[in-house]
Order: sequence, then structure tokens, then C-alpha cells
Amino acid sequence: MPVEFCGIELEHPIVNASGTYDALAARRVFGDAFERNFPFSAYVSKTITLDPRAGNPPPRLWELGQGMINSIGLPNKGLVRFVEEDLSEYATLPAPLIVSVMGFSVDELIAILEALDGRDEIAALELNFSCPNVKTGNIVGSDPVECEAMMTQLRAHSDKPMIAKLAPSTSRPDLVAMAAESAGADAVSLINTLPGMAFAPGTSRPWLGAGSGGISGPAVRAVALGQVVRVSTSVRIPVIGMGGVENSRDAQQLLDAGARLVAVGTENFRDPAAGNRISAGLAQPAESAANPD
Amino acid sequence: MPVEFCGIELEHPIVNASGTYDALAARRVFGDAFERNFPFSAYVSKTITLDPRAGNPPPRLWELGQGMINSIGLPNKGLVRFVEEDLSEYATLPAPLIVSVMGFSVDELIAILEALDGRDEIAALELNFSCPNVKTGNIVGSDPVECEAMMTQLRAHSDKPMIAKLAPSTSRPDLVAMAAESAGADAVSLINTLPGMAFAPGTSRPWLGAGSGGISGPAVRAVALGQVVRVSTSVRIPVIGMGGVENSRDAQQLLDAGARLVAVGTENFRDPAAGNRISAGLAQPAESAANPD
Amino acid sequence: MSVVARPQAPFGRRIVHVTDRRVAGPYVALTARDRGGPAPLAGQFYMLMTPTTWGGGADGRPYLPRALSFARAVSTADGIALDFLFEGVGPGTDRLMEVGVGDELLIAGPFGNGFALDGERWPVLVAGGIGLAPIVALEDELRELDGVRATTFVGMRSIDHASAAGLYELEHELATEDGSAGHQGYVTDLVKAHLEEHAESTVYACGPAAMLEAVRVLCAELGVPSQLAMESGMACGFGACYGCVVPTKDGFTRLCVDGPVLDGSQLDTALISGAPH
Amino acid sequence: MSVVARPQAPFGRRIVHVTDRRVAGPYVALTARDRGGPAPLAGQFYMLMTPTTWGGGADGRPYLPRALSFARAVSTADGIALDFLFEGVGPGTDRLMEVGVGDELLIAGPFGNGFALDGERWPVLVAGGIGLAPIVALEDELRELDGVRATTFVGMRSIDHASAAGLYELEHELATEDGSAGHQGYVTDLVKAHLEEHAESTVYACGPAAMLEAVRVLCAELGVPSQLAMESGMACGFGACYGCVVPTKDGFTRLCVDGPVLDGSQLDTALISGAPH
Ligand SMILES: Cc1cc2nc3c(=O)[nH]c(=O)nc-3n(C[C@H](O)[C@H](O)[C@H](O)COP(=O)(O)OP(=O)(O)OC[C@H]3O[C@@H](n4cnc5c(N)ncnc54)[C@H](O)[C@@H]3O)c2cc1C
Ligand SMILES: Cc1cc2nc3c(=O)[nH]c(=O)nc-3n(C[C@H](O)[C@H](O)[C@H](O)COP(=O)(O)OP(=O)(O)OC[C@H]3O[C@@H](n4cnc5c(N)ncnc54)[C@H](O)[C@@H]3O)c2cc1C
Ligand SMILES: Cc1cc2nc3c(=O)[nH]c(=O)nc-3n(C[C@H](O)[C@H](O)[C@H](O)COP(=O)(O)O)c2cc1C
Ligand SMILES: Cc1cc2nc3c(=O)[nH]c(=O)nc-3n(C[C@H](O)[C@H](O)[C@H](O)COP(=O)(O)O)c2cc1C
Ligand code: FES
Ligand code: FES
Repeated sequence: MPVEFCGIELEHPIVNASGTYDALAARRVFGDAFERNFPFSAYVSKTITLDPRAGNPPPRLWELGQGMINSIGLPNKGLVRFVEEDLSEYATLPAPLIVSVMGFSVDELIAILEALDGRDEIAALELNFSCPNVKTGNIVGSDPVECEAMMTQLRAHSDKPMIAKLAPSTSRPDLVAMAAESAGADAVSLINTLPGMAFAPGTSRPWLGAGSGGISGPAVRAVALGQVVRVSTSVRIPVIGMGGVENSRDAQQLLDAGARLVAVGTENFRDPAAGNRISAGLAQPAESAANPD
Repeated sequence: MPVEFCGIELEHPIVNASGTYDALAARRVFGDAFERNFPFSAYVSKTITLDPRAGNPPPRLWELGQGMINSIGLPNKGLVRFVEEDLSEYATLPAPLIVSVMGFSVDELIAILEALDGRDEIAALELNFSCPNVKTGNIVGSDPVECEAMMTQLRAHSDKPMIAKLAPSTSRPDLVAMAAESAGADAVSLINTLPGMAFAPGTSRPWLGAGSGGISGPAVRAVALGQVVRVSTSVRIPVIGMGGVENSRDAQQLLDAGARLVAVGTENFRDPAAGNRISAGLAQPAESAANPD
Repeated sequence: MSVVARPQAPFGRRIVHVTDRRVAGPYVALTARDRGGPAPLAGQFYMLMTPTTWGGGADGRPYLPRALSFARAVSTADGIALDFLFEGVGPGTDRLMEVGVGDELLIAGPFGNGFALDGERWPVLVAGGIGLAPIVALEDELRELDGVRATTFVGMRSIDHASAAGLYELEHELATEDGSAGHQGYVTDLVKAHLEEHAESTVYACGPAAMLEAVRVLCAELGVPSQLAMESGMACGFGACYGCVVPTKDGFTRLCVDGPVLDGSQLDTALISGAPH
Repeated sequence: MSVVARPQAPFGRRIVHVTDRRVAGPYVALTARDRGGPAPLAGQFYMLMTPTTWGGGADGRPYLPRALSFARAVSTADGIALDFLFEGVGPGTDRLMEVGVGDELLIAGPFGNGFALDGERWPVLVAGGIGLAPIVALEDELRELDGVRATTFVGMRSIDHASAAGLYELEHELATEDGSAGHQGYVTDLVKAHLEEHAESTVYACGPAAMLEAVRVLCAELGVPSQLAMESGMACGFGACYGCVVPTKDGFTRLCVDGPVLDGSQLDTALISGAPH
């Protein structure tokens, strides 16, 4: 099932959700078999920021019945070391590279875009407008006015395809997506995690080191499907749909809902080869409904 | 655990979530035992509107692993028949009555408020600013500006305590709650259901007759806890917390998060006496953590 | 009019113990000892779940309890022996298939109206597939009213499925779709032939929506009253959620409190979108 | 430095069959036949779940797989016989407690670094409670290296818990908290006495955070190297999620890829907030 996305030819519509697959670590753990069976048709990096970040204090994970809450907090080496140390390694992965970026101000984002613009290793950029784990993280991705303003300023600073990653915490994701589109975004991706909180067992104190975090996994699937339907019918640019995808039935539903690509996130943690299983399952539409895989 | 709420003395902090318990139907089904063991310290009616509504076409329910999606669509007799037929019956329930109301315009809401203002049967009003199952239902409950404007206009038309029921589809529920407070709301309640969608098995058509619906139950509990914490620390008026409460541990967490009252919704469907079980469990704090009930 | 008043359900849900389990073709019959509830009326139903591992099936379901008609209710010194008959068609019934003798169930009910017996007319009972359950119960109820003899028609996919009627020694005429026993074809063929001879009948039916619709149309054409025990997705079973409505001539009706038995004349169609099966 | 290179985990997860199940006090040991994976290093771990009804416990959990050290790995003609040792402390291990012979498990791994053997110094092995698992594996590994004899100390709550060591015929000195067998008190009392005599040791330890912290402090004071097999909540086990970090002198470290064995000198404390138990 080859698919075209922002001018890039992809072998199938299954990619990873940013921050849910460290491909460099996986290559060390799984070796050649990982590269030979690369699970995604394009690889989306964990979000990078201008300055290095240690991320949030542990604990960073809370398990739910049908998902989890994370408060990872975008740990990363920062732009300079990403470019110096990781970019060439990512370039050897057998899939086009989409780099996810986040900034705490327009200037930060512009600095990142300009540093990455000339890099041929990078096929596209994903603008993370929606991380609930950093302060003010998801305003841009949930407010049409903020989103349009931000996108307009950024557009001039990169020729690469730009994907705006939207926040689910809005009653009108369609308006936010339309704002991104009108300001020049080449695609939108959704949903990011839903803000949520859990108390440590037997206490009234937050469990997560950062206090609160973002919910992902099957618990958010119905939210994702609803928002992807709403956004896909409102914009012309392609949509990357994600949220709670466990099997090819879920992926097919997001494709039917209008997504061009589908990203797998939390399910990677339960099955490192989830991407392979899901894209293979898409190729067999007949069985997939009865026995989703 | 008696508790004061907007000047009303309640025996314990457990009430029902609007639309999740038809007490008149339950009285017919369960008889005297229901009234003798009334599960809630105050009774919140299903939302009523000015004109009668049939509600949305079936199917109206979709089950999730840890919750459900409903697209009930506020079926109700309309204001006039509610007042004529139901109000006196509700008045015989052994708990103060909170009437939930919704309007498609400010004028509709004002008409409802004025009609109900003189009625002593009614202890308080809940303004449903957040039903995802009617068009434009949840804008007011997710936008501080809209919420403040609406609340300001309504405030003059009723002397009864007014509870603004907020929508969870916002990245800043605290701002919406503060807007309601500053415009004169006596309390806020949250969360209402999260918008969501599901396709009929084996198809790419929405299952629910109305297309999409609202997610409730344990799947939304972490969202609710996060929003209740955020809102409780931002307003002085009391908060009614709800969302995914299954047992007294969940209820206690919302109380610890700052809620004055806790509403039980979807769990009533699994256990008609959930309210009794949960309020009884609150009275025994020691055991509740180990063996939630 | 029903000769018995609708019994009141105990408030809340209660634990019952499974005392027997039998298998008939694809169906399982569980008997549970209900020490807390009243004798139900044929056509009433209970909301069932298991106290442990309710959940963990496909997509993490089941979450809500499941509506099941009782197939037989025998009063004993030790409570009512309630029979439930079902087939594994999804995560809820699959989980119930695993329940064994000695296990616990959580039940609430009896809920709903039950069949309204019409003493004047000849009772014709029609069951399709798992719709057998309330029809067995109705046959029991009629037998207990002296003198009332019912004619019962059962439609099943195959002889294998038809063995469920044997669990209850139900006297009946059988139709199977594959012709492996009885009349080959639909049970409505038999019903039609009978009604054309005996217009003084009232039909009581439970089965798949398509069968109920055929029965409804047939009865309407012949001027025969029909009572149809229907299904819709239910969350609560006691009128709380408004999720189970079906369209009737009077608008949307909650099937759990105003049904599950509806008079055929109330309906424009018995084909309900989203009905369980 | 470890004498063996870290083995590569097969990509993805795989089904293994349970061939044996033993009970020792509150602990259960499962043996699974791994036909797809390499021989692991002591201290490495696997992510485990069951293919069916993973979920349906308290709050609908478990959802994520659970990290478990292997306690013994025996190469056979038919794959590696992997032993897992655990106690039911929550929905994940409770579900694993129900697994019987013939049942399937889904596993991924081996993951993590394993203990780095230091051939020069006397190996002193310290296990606390369920921390026994990787210590048994390490003792096996050392025994296979000719000539290496380890001294092993085991701390348990009671004689009942201590029976787990018997499953593996582990030669050891025992401390129990309740004094029902061996030294009454903490295992660190025994370790302290030993190290004060034998400073030429390296300590390899696994157990509750408080025990590991006591070992770390003791070793630091005596100038003895320590390798601590630690725990933190893990979602993936292969470096994908960044959820399992623990604070070290070099900042937050992913325990699944840079651990679970950390050198005591890397840590300011072994008391990790949110560690599983
Ligand atoms: C009054 C009444 C009495 C009944 N009596 C009996 C009886 O005696 N014996 C018996 O076997 N059955 C009986 N049923 C039917 C039974 O309650 C349903 O078949 C029940 O849904 C089965 O649950 P399940 O989880 O096994 O299957 P489900 O997964 O619920 O599948 C059944 C149907 O539900 C729909 N569905 C699928 N997924 C979902 C979802 N996520 N959310 C909502 N709907 C979905 C589809 O239409 C599907 O075909 C009765 C129903 C009613 C209303
Ligand atoms: C490398 C490694 C090796 C291990 N080896 C073994 C072994 O050999 N044997 C063994 O028995 N155990 C082992 N463990 C520990 C085991 O993985 C954990 O105890 C696991 O969490 C048990 O799962 P559970 O569902 O039974 O308990 P949990 O419910 O996960 O409870 C365990 C702890 O998790 C926390 N917790 C509670 N609720 C939640 C929630 N909702 N979300 C997140 N955290 C929560 C609390 O701290 C609780 O005390 C190992 C852990 C690691 C990291
Ligand atoms: C552990 C974890 C880390 C994540 N990190 C990022 C990130 O760095 N950048 C980002 O845009 N989204 C991040 N996300 C969100 C995912 O990309 C995705 O939007 C979300 O998890 C929903 O998909 P899922 O339900 O399939 O996991 C993260 C999610 C998880 C669970
Ligand atoms: C079937 C159903 C009907 C509902 N109807 C209403 C309603 O009429 N008015 C309203 O304000 N909220 C309504 N709600 C929302 C609940 O009051 C509550 O906010 C939500 O369900 C979250 O709580 P829970 O998870 O405990 O169910 C309804 C919820 C359900 C499940
Ligand atoms: S099932 Fe809830 S109202 Fe009928
Ligand atoms: S458990 Fe996921 S990175 Fe370590």
C-alpha cells in the first residue's frame, strides 16, 4: 500500500508517533533484524528543543486499564548535539526521517528551523504544538488564533514540509487545523496525549514527578477517531492520525476517517514490532475486521 | 460526612451526575427500597430544555474497555411539561433537587430560569454549558470569554444557586471556571463527557445514530482528576467533581483534589446502588485504600 | 393484560451462585440461585456481569453488564433457580461462557415488562435462535395457568442449535435453516400456515430482528395481535441512561422499562439499528 | 567487565510455552521454553504479558507488559528453559500467578545490561526478597566460569519466603526479618560482617530499594565495588519510552538500556521514587 505524503513516497501508511520509539536505541538492542524489518515507512524523531533538556523527574509513567499517562518532559540533547551526533545516524535508518521540534518561543523555533533547513537527511519537520508535559506546551495546538500566528511566522524559515501537531484539548480541532493550513502548514498530525493526572496509591499526592502528564493508548482512541474525522473533512492538507492504535483494524479506521498516514505510539511499548504487524494487517483487508491484528 | 454546598446542608458528598439516573423510573422499578436507601445526598435531574426533545436516533451507546460513548441527545419533555408533570414528583424524593438546564440561546435559558425561579422544589440549578451531543453544546463551557458573557447575562434572572457545568475540551479549564466565578456562578461542576466517535464493527460508518458522542466512565478518570485539581486551586466557589468514579477511593481522590461534592455517573449503570456503596465507603477511610469499594 | 403484576426488583445488584451449567450445541445454560429476588415474569430480563475479570476481552471489554432474559425460574426453598441461556457472540457472552458451577455472578433485576398474557386468545409462541430463552419461560408460565395450552414454533440454524430446546423439554414444532431437522426454512413459514388456520391466536415472539419483523408484518396482515420481545444495546436496564430507545409510533421508547416486549401494533418496524444481533 | 558480550534480543515479541510451575511460600516460579531467544546474561530481564485477558484486573489493568528478571536459563536441545520468579503484588503479577503449565506467555528480550563480572575480586552476592531471581542466575553464571566461587547472602521476611532459595538449591547464608530461620535481622548485617573481613570483594545485589541503598552505603564506606540491580516502572524495556529513568551522577539514566544493573559509584542514592516495590 504505497502512499504519497508531502511529496515523499512511502511504502505503507504506518509511521511511529514522536517520542514512542528511539530507533537508535532499538538498533542497539535488536541489531540487524530491526533494520531489516524496520517497522515504519517513515521515522519520526523524539521532539528536540533548542537547549538540552533532562526531562521531568521520575516517576514518569502511570498505567491505566487501557493506556498510560506519561510525564517524560521532552528529554533531549538539544539542537546542536542532535545535529552533530544523531542526525547522521538517523540518516542510515531505512526510512525517511521526520524531525519533531518544539520551541518555548517563536525565536527558538526559528533558530531550530534554520539550523535544520539545509539538512538533506531530513524529509519533513513536525512542529510539536501540543506537548502537555512542558509549561504552555499545548496552547498553540489548541487555539486557532495562536496556531495561525505561530505557523505564519515559522513558514518563512523552512522549505521543508511542515506538519503541525495539534492538541486534543479543544472543542474545535477543525478550526485549529484550518488555521494551520491557511498559514502554510503542509500537513497536520493528531492527536497528542490528553492531559491527565493520577495520585500515588493511598495518598492524595500526584504520582508523576511532574505532577501531571499526558494520556495515551486505547483509552484515547475514540477521542482520536472523532477528531481525525472532524479535521480530515475540514482541511485539504494530509492528516497523520494517531491515538490508541493497537492493530490494523484501528489503523484502517483512522485511514477511513480520512488520515493519509497513521502513527503508532503506545502500542510500540507492548510490542516492539507493532508497526510491522499493523502494516502487514492493512494489506489483508478481508480478515482484518474479524480478527484484528 | 455532612457537607455544606451553596447554603444547602447535605448528608454526604455523593450526588448523581446529570443524565445518569432517572430517579422517577428507578422508583417505579425498585419501589420503596429505592427511596429508603436513596443513593445521593442531592438529586440532579437530567438536563431539560425549553422545547421538548426526542433525543438522538439510536444506537445511542457504544461500549469501551473502560467506559462508554453515549449520544443520548438530551431527550426531555420540555420546560412546561417538566414543571407540570415532574417537578412535584421530584419534590417527593428524599433529597434536595438540583435541576439541570440547557438552552440553545441566552433567551431560551433566561426563559427557563425565570420559569423555575419561584419554584421552592428546586434547591439549585446546574447550567449545562457542555453537552457534546447537541450542536454548539460545549463552546460556552470551554471558552472563558463565552462562558463569562453567558453567565453574566443569566445571573440576573435567578436567585437560586447556579452551578456552571464545564466542558473538558479545553487546555485551560481553570480559566473557564474563573470566568464563570467572576460572572457570578455559585459553583462549577466538571467534567462533562469527552467528545468521541466509534465506527460500526467492520465498517467505516459511525456506529452512533448521531455520528459522535461523549465518553464517560473510568476511561476519563485521569482527565477529570487533572482538571478538578486545576480548577479547585483556581476558584473559591465549590467544585462538583465527576468523571469515572467507580468506588470510594476514586471519590476520595476527587475530594482530596479539592472537590466539595462528587458526582457518580456511568457507574450507576453497572450498579444501581453505586451511590450508597461509595458514600458508605467514604465513611471508612482506613480500609478504602487497600480494598476500594 | 398480564394476569400477574410486574414484580419489583430488589434495589441494587446482588451476588448469585451458579449451581448448574449445561451445553447444548453452541449455547450454554447457567442456573443461578437467586436468594434476593422475586419470581420474574416471562419476558423480563436481568443485567449480568461477573464480579472478577469483567474486562480484559477484545478492546478491554466487557465493561457494562449484559442484558439476559431468564429461560426458566423455579421457586425453591432456597430462592429462585434462574436459568440463563446464551451463546458467545462477543466479549460479554464469551466471559459468561467461562463461568462454571460454584462461580459467582452479579445480577440486577428482574427488569422490564414481560409478556402481557391475553387469556382470551390462543397463545402461539415463536422463538428464533437464542430468542428461545423467554419463550421457554413463557411456556412455563402458561402451563402453570390451568388449561392454557400453547402452540410453540422454534426456528434454529441447525439441529445442533435446536438441541437447546431439548434442555427444557419444550414441546414445539421445529424449522431449521439447513433442514437438518424439522421443516427446512424459516420458522415464520410454520407460523404463517398456523395463523392462516387459526386467526383467533395471539403471537408471542422473540428472536432476531429480521424474524420479529416478519412476524410483525404477518400478524398485521392477518389481524393477529403480536407481542415481540426485542433487543437493543442497554447500559443500565432500569431506565437510567436513555440509551436503549427504539423508535415506536409514539416516538423513542426505552426498551428496558417500556419493553423489552412491545406490541406489534406499536411499531412501524422491528428492524432496530444497532440491535445486539 | 563482563566476560560475555550482551546478547541481542530477537526483534519483536514472541510466544513461549510454560512447561513448569512451582510454588515456594508466596512466590511462584514459572519455566518457559524460549525457542527464539539467545542465552541471556545474569541481571538481564524480559518484558512479559499473557496473550489473553491481560487486563480486567483492578482498574482494568494490567495494560503494559511487566519487567521480570530471569532466575535461571538452561540451554536445551529445544530452546532455552527460562525461569521467572515472582510474587503477586499487583494486577500484572496477579495475572501471572494464574498462568499454568501449557499456557502461553508473550515475551520480549533479553533486555538490559546484566551484571558486569569482575574476575579479579571475590564475588559476594546479596539477594533481598524477590531480588533473589537475578542472584540465582548470577550464581549459575559464576559456577560455569571455572573456579569462581561466590559467597551468597539472602535476606527474606520469613522462613516461608526463604523457601524460594530451595527451589534452586542455592548455597547461601540466610537472614530473616522475623528470625524464623538463619540470622534474625537484615541481610546487610551479614554482608557487613563479611566485607569487614574480606575487602577484596565485589558486591552484586538485588532487592528492595532500602536494601540496595544500605548495600551501596556500606560498600562506599568500605571501598568495595557494588553492582546494584535496580527497579523502576517500565513501559517498553528497550529504550523507546524514556519512562524508566533513575537519577544518577550523570543525570537521568534509562534503567532498561543502561541498567538495570548500575554501579553503586554512579548513584547518590538507590532510593528511587516510584520504584515498583
Ligand atoms: C432484553 C434483552 C434480553 C436479552 N436476552 C438474551 C439472552 O437471553 N441470551 C442471549 O444470548 N442474549 C440476550 N440478549 C442479547 C445480549 O444482551 C447481547 O447480545 C449482548 O450485547 C452480548 O454481549 P457481548 O459482549 O457478548 O457481544 P457484543 O460485543 O455486545 O456484540 C453484540 C452486538 O453488539 C454490537 N456491538 C459491538 N461492539 C460494540 C460496542 N463496542 N459497543 C456497543 N455495541 C457493540 C454489535 O451490534 C454486535 O453485533 C438480550 C438483550 C436484551 C436487550
Ligand atoms: C528490571 C526489572 C526486573 C524485575 N524483576 C522482577 C522479578 O524477577 N520478579 C518480580 O516479582 N518482580 C520483578 N520486577 C518488578 C515488577 O516488574 C514490578 O513489581 C511490576 O510492577 C509488578 O506489576 P504488578 O501489576 O503486579 O504490580 P503494580 O500494580 O505495578 O504495583 C507495583 C508498584 O507499582 C506502582 N504502581 C501502582 N499502581 C500503578 C499504576 N497505575 N501505574 C504505575 N505504577 C503503579 C506502585 O509503586 C506499586 O507498588 C522487576 C522490575 C524490573 C524493572
Ligand atoms: C512516552 C511518550 C512520549 C511521547 N513523547 C512525545 C514527543 O516527544 N513529541 C510528541 O509530539 N509527542 C509525544 N508523545 C505523544 C505521541 O506521539 C502520540 O501523539 C500519543 O501518544 C497518542 O498516540 P498513542 O495513543 O498511539 O500513543 C509521546 C507519547 C508517549 C506515550
Ligand atoms: C448516558 C449519559 C447521559 C448524560 N446526560 C447528561 C445530561 O443530560 N446533562 C449533563 O449535564 N450531563 C450528562 N451526562 C454527563 C454526566 O453527567 C457526567 O458529566 C459524565 O458522564 C462524567 O461522569 P462519569 O464518568 O461518572 O459518567 C451524561 C452522561 C451519560 C453517560
Ligand atoms: S438501558 Fe438504560 S435506559 Fe434502558
Ligand atoms: S522502559 Fe521504556 S525507555 Fe526504559
